[in-house]
Amino acid sequence: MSEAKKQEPRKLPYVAAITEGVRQVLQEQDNAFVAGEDVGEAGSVFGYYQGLLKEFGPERIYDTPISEKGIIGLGVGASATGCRPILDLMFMDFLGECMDEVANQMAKMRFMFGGGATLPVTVLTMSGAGMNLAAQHSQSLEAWLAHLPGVKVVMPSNAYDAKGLIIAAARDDNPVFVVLNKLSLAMACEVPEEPYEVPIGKAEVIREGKDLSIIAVGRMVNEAMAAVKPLAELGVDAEVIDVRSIQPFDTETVVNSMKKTHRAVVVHEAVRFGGFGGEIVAQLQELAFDYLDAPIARVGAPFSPVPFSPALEKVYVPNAQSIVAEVKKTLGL
Amino acid sequence: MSEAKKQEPRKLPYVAAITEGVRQVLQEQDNAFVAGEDVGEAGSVFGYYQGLLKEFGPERIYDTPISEKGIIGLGVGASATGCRPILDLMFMDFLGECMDEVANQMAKMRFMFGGGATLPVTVLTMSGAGMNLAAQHSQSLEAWLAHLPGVKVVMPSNAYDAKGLIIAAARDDNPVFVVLNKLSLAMACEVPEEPYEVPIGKAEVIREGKDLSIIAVGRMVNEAMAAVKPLAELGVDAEVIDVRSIQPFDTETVVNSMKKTHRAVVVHEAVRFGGFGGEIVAQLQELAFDYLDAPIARVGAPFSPVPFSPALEKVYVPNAQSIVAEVKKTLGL
Amino acid sequence: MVRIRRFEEEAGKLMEDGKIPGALHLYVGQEAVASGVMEHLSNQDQITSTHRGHGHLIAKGGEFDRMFAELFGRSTGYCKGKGGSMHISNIALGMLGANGIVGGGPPIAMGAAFSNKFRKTKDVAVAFFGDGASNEGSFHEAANMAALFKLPCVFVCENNGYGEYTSQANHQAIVDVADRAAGYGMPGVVVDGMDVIAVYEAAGAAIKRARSGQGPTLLECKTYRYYDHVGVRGMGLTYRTDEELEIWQKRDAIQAFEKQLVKMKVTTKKKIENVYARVNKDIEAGIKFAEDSPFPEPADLLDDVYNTGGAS
Amino acid sequence: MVRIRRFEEEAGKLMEDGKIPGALHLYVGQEAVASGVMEHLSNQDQITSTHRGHGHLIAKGGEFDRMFAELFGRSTGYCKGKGGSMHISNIALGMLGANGIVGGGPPIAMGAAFSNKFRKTKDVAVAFFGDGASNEGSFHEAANMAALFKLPCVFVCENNGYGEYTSQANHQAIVDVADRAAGYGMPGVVVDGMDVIAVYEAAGAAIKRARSGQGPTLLECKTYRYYDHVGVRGMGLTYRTDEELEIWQKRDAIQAFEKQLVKMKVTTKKKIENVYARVNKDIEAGIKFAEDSPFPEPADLLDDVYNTGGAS
Ligand SMILES: Cc1ncc(C[n+]2csc(CCOP(=O)(O)OP(=O)(O)O)c2C)c(N)n1
Ligand SMILES: Cc1ncc(C[n+]2csc(CCOP(=O)(O)OP(=O)(O)O)c2C)c(N)n1
Ligand SMILES: [Mg+2]
Ligand SMILES: [Mg+2]
Repeated sequence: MSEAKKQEPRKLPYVAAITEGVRQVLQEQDNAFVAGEDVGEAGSVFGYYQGLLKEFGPERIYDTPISEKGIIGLGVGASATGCRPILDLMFMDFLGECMDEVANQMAKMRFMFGGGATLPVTVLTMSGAGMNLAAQHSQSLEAWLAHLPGVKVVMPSNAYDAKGLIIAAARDDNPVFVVLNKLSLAMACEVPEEPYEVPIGKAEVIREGKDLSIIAVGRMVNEAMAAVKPLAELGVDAEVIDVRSIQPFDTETVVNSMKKTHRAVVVHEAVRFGGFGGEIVAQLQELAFDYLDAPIARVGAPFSPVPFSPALEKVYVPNAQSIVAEVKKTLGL
Repeated sequence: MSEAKKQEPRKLPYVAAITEGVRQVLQEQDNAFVAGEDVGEAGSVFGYYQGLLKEFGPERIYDTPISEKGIIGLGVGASATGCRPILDLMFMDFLGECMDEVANQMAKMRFMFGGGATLPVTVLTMSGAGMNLAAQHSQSLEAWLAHLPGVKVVMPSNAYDAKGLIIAAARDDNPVFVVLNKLSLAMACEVPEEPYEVPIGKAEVIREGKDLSIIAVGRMVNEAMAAVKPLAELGVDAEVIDVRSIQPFDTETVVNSMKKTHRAVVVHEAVRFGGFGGEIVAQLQELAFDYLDAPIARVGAPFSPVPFSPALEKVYVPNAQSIVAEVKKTLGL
Repeated sequence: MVRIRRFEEEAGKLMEDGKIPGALHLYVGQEAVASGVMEHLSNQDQITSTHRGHGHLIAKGGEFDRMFAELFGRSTGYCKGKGGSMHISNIALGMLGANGIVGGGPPIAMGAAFSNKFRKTKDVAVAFFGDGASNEGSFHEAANMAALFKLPCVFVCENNGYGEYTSQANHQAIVDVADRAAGYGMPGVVVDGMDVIAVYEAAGAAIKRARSGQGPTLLECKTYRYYDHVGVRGMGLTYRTDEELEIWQKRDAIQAFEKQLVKMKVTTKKKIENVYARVNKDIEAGIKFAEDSPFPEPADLLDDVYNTGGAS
Repeated sequence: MVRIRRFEEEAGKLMEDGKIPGALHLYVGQEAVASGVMEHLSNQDQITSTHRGHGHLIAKGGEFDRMFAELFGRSTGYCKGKGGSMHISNIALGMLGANGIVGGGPPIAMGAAFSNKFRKTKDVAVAFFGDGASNEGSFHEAANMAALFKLPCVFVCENNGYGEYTSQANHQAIVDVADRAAGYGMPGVVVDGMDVIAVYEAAGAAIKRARSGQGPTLLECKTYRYYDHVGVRGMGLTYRTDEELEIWQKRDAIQAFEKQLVKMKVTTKKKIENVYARVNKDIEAGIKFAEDSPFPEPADLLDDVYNTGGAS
C-alpha cells in the first residue's frame, strides 16, 4: 500500500462493497456465475452488479426470466453438479414464489441424499422497509429461513461485512442466504481492497458498554448505534452487538454480553411477533438465567403488513427512538 | 337426545370430527365449497372428506389439479368476491409451493386495500412426522404462518377441537389456517353432534397442576398429557396447557399459568430453533418475569430435516420422554 | 385513453419532482389495452391488475381524486394510503388490486371467475399481466385451472416487449405469448395493442365467450410503454433504442384514434381539445383533493389487518 | 425392464407386509419409459426423478442391495436411510434424486443442464415427471428457461393418465401434455410409453438434439401404472375400472418386447427365464443385504445437514 493510501483508508458504500465482493468471487472461482432478474445489463435494480456484465461477459452473468422457482432450481441443479452459483432474489418478499425450491430442495437435498450432495450456492436478496415500497417490497422474512435446517443466513449491517460475508458465503460449501437491506446501500465505511472473509456464524460486539446489551440484527444495528448517544445522555452505557449471522447463531457472544450487562434489548426490523428475536430471548434466558436483572425486551415491527403511506411507515419501522424507549423501560428510567 | 345417548356420549376419531365439521359448515353456508387435490372421489388421502362428494355433489366439492398456487389463488379470488372457500393443502410441507399466494396475497389483501376486501377463507393442512414419510411430508411449519400478519392459525390437538375450530374458522371473516396432524387421525374423544365453535385465540388449561406449566402446541399436547403420569410418579404436579391457537395467541392464559406455577416448559413438534416456542418464551419472561423460578425450557425437534429411517425419526420427534427429561432439568431433579 | 394518458403524465412528473413517494410504474403508451377491454365490463365484472395498474383502475371507473390521494399516501385514497400505487384497488368497481407481485393477479382472477360460476352470476373476471409475468408459475397454474373448469375468465397479456430491462427475446424463446394458450386448451389471440378498436373487438369476443360459459381465452396485445420501467426516466439505462420508441410512438393509440374519429366525422378537433381541457381540470382537482387530504393517523395502522366485524 | 418390474413387485409385497416403512409409489407398468430413455445416458448425464423413482434409479444403474437398504431405512442405503423411497438418489450415477414434491424435479434438471452447458461438458439432464406434475408452476418456469437458454435438457412426461386419484381429464383440458412444448419454443413429441423401442428412438432423438446444443425437447410417453398410487392396493378406491387396467396390461411393455425378441430370434424363452432367475437372485441378495444392515445411529442424525468439510 502506498503512503497516501495508508493515510486515507478507502471508504466504500454498501452497494459498491457488494459489487466488489461478487467481483472478487467471480475472479477467484471459475465455476461461479451470477443469475437473476436484471442482473446483467441493468446490474440489478439496486445497481450492485453494475459493471460485472462488461467485465465478465454473458457467460458469467445471466439475466433470467421472471421465474423465481426457476432461478432457485437452477442454483440447486447447478450447484449439485459442479458450479458455484450466485443467485439474485431481487426482493426478499419474493421468497414466497420459490419457498419450495428453497425449503424442500436447496435446504434438504444434502440431508435427504445422506450427504451425497454438496450445494455451494449463495443467494443475495434485499430486505427491509423505509422506501415507501409498501407491503410486498419491504419485508424482513429472515425468520422463515432461520427455522430451516440446511441453509445458513447472514445479514450484513455495513459495507465491510457485506463484502466479507459475500465472499465467505461464496466460499462456503453450503447454501447461504445473504440478506441485504435497501436503506444501507449508500452507507459507506472502510473496506479493504483485497478479498477477505467475515466469518459466518460469528456475532460482533461493535460497542462495549456495561449497563445493557442491545442485540441487533441487520440494518437495526445502525439504529442501535444511533441510540448510543441519546442513551449516554441518559447515563446509560450500552453495549451493542451486531448479530451478523442468524444461522448459525453465535450464542456465545450474545450470552457473554448479557452475563456482563445483566440486561438486554433484542432488535430486528421484522415483525416482532414470531420473529427471530424470540429465539434470541429464549436462548438468553435459558443460558444466562441467573444473570438477568430485568426481562429481556424485544423491538420489532407491529403486527401488520408494511404500510405504504410515509405517515404510517415512519411509525411502523423500528428506529433509534424506539430502541431508546425500550431501553428506558428495561432500565426502569 | 335419547336416554341411551345420554348415557353413552358419542366418541369420534379426529378424522371423522374433521369430516363432521366440514359437513356442517357446508350445510350452514350456501357459499362454502371445498377445493383441493383429491378431496372429491378420494375424500383426501387422509380420508377426512369421505362421503362429502356424495352428499354435496361436484358443485360443492372440487378436485383441483396439482397446483398449490392455483388452489390458494382460487381461494383468495373467490373469498374476496362472495364465497367462503375451504381449501385443502394436502401436506403442510407444500406451503412453499404457494407461500406467495398465502403471504403476499391472502394475508395482505385486506390491509393493502385499506380494509376494502374481506377474505373468509379457511385452509386445512396436515402437519407432523411419525409416519416415516421423510423430509418433505413431515414438517411442522406453523412458525412461518404465525409471523404473518393477516392470517389466523389454529392447531387442534384432539377431535373435539378439530371440529370446533374448523367451524369457528369457517365462520370467521378472515383467512384461517387449521393445522391438522397425521398421528392424531385415529384418536377419538367425545364430540357433540351439533355444530359448535371452539373459540379462535383461546388456549385451554387441560390439566391443572401446581409445580410447572407444560405449554404445548398441536399434537404435542397429547405427549404432554402422556408425561403427566410419569411426572406425578416423580412427585411433579404438572399443569398442561393446550395452546390451540398460535395466532391470535392467548398470552393471558399462558402467563397466568406461569404466574401460578413459576416454571414452564414449552413444547412443539417443529424444529426447536427459530420455532414458535421462542415467541412463547419471550412473552412469558417479559410478562411474568418476577414469577420465574427457573429458565423456561423448550422442547422441539433437533436442527435437521425429518429423517426417513424409523431408527432416526423415533429419536427426532419430541415425545413424552423428552418432555419428562426437560421438566426434570427445569426442576433440578 | 386520454384520462389515463394525462393522469400518468402528471403522476410521472409528481414522482420525479419527489412529490409522490415510492415507485410508480406508468402506463403511458399502453392505454388502448385497458380502454379497449374495459369497455365491455360492468362494475360487477372483476379485473386483477399489475404493478402498472393506474390505467386499469381509471378504465374501470377509478376517480382521480381518490387515486391521487392514494398515490400521495393520504387517508382519503382508495386504500386509505395503506396500499399506494402498487396496490391501488377498489372492490366496488370490481378492481381486485394492482399487485406488486409479478404474476400475482392471474390466480386471483381465476378465483374470482370461479366464484362467478359458483354463484351463478354472469360476471367475467379479466386478468391483466405482462409478457414478463407469463413466465411465472402462477400464470401457468391459473390458466390451466381456468380452462379445466371452463371459467368465465380472460387472460389479457400486455406484451410491451420487456420485463423491466430484459427484452422478450431474453426472457422467452417464443414471439407470441398467445402460443401458450393451446397448452391449456383455450384459444389464443394476438391483437395490435396500439389499435383500440382492434383490442375492443378481440376483447369483446373473448369476454362474450367467457360470459356465455365457453371458458377462458388468452388475448395477447402487442404494445409498448413510452416511459421507463419505473417512473419517467427511471434508471436511465440504454436497454431500448430511441428509434424503437419512435416507431411505436408513431403508432400512438390515442393520436391514431383521434385522427380516425375526426376523419369519420364522429368528432372534431375542437371537441377533442375540450376533452383534454376537462381531463386536465379533473386532474388539477384530483391533485388538490389529494394535497388537501390528511395523512392516516398512526392509530389507524392496525385497523385493517383483520376483519373484526366493525364497519371498514 | 425386468429388473424394475421384479424389484417393484417385491418392494410392493414388502410394503404391504409392513416390512418397509413409509409410502412406496411403484413403477410397475411404466418400465419402458425409464428403460428406453436411460439406454442413452451415461453416469455423467443427470436425471431428476419423482416420488415414483425406483425405476429411474434402477435404469440409471442403481444396485438392489443399496436400494433395498434405503427402503428399509438402513445406514447402508443410498442415502444412509435418511431419504427413503421418496428421496432415493445417487449423485455418482447422475441420479439427482427421487422427489417428494410433485414438480420438484424439472427446475433441478434445468439447473443441471445449465451446469453442463456452463462447464462445457457434453452431458444431458433429463427430467422425469408425471401428467399431474405438468400443472405445477415449477415445470412451466423450468421449461421456459431451458428453451430460452437452449439447455441440454429433455423433459420426459410420463403420462399415466392420473395424478393420484384424479384422471387427466379432471386435471387439465388437454389430451397431450406435449402440446405445451410450443408455448416454450421447443419441440413436443408424443410416443407410446408401452413400446420400449419407440421410447428408445424418440428419446434418442431428443437426447441427441440436446447433446448437440439445439436445446430441450418435451417428450410425452403415454403409459399406465398397474398398481395403486401408493403401494399395491393402496386406498382401494374405484377411480379406475378393471377394464381400463386390462386394456393396458394387454399391451404390457415387457411381454411385448420379450415376444418380439423371441420372434426376431434375438433371444429365446429359455434365455429370458434365465434373466428372471438372475434378477430374482439379485433381489433376494439385495433384501438379505438390507435386512442384515444396521440402522443408522441417533448420533448420525445431524451429520449431513451441512457440509462441514469432512468426508461424507
Ligand atoms: C414475483 C416478482 N418478481 C419480480 C418482480 C420485480 N419486477 C417488477 S415489475 C417486473 C417486470 C414485469 O414485466 P412484465 O410482466 O412484462 O410487465 P411490465 O412491467 O412490462 O408492464 C419485475 C421483474 C416482482 N415485482 N415480483
Ligand atoms: C407439491 C406437491 N403437491 C402434491 C403432492 C401429493 N402427490 C404426490 S404424488 C401426486 C400425484 C402426482 O401425479 P403425476 O405427476 O401424474 O405422477 P404419478 O403419480 O402419476 O406418477 C400427488 C398429488 C406432492 N407430493 N407434492
Ligand atoms: Mg412487459
Ligand atoms: Mg400421473
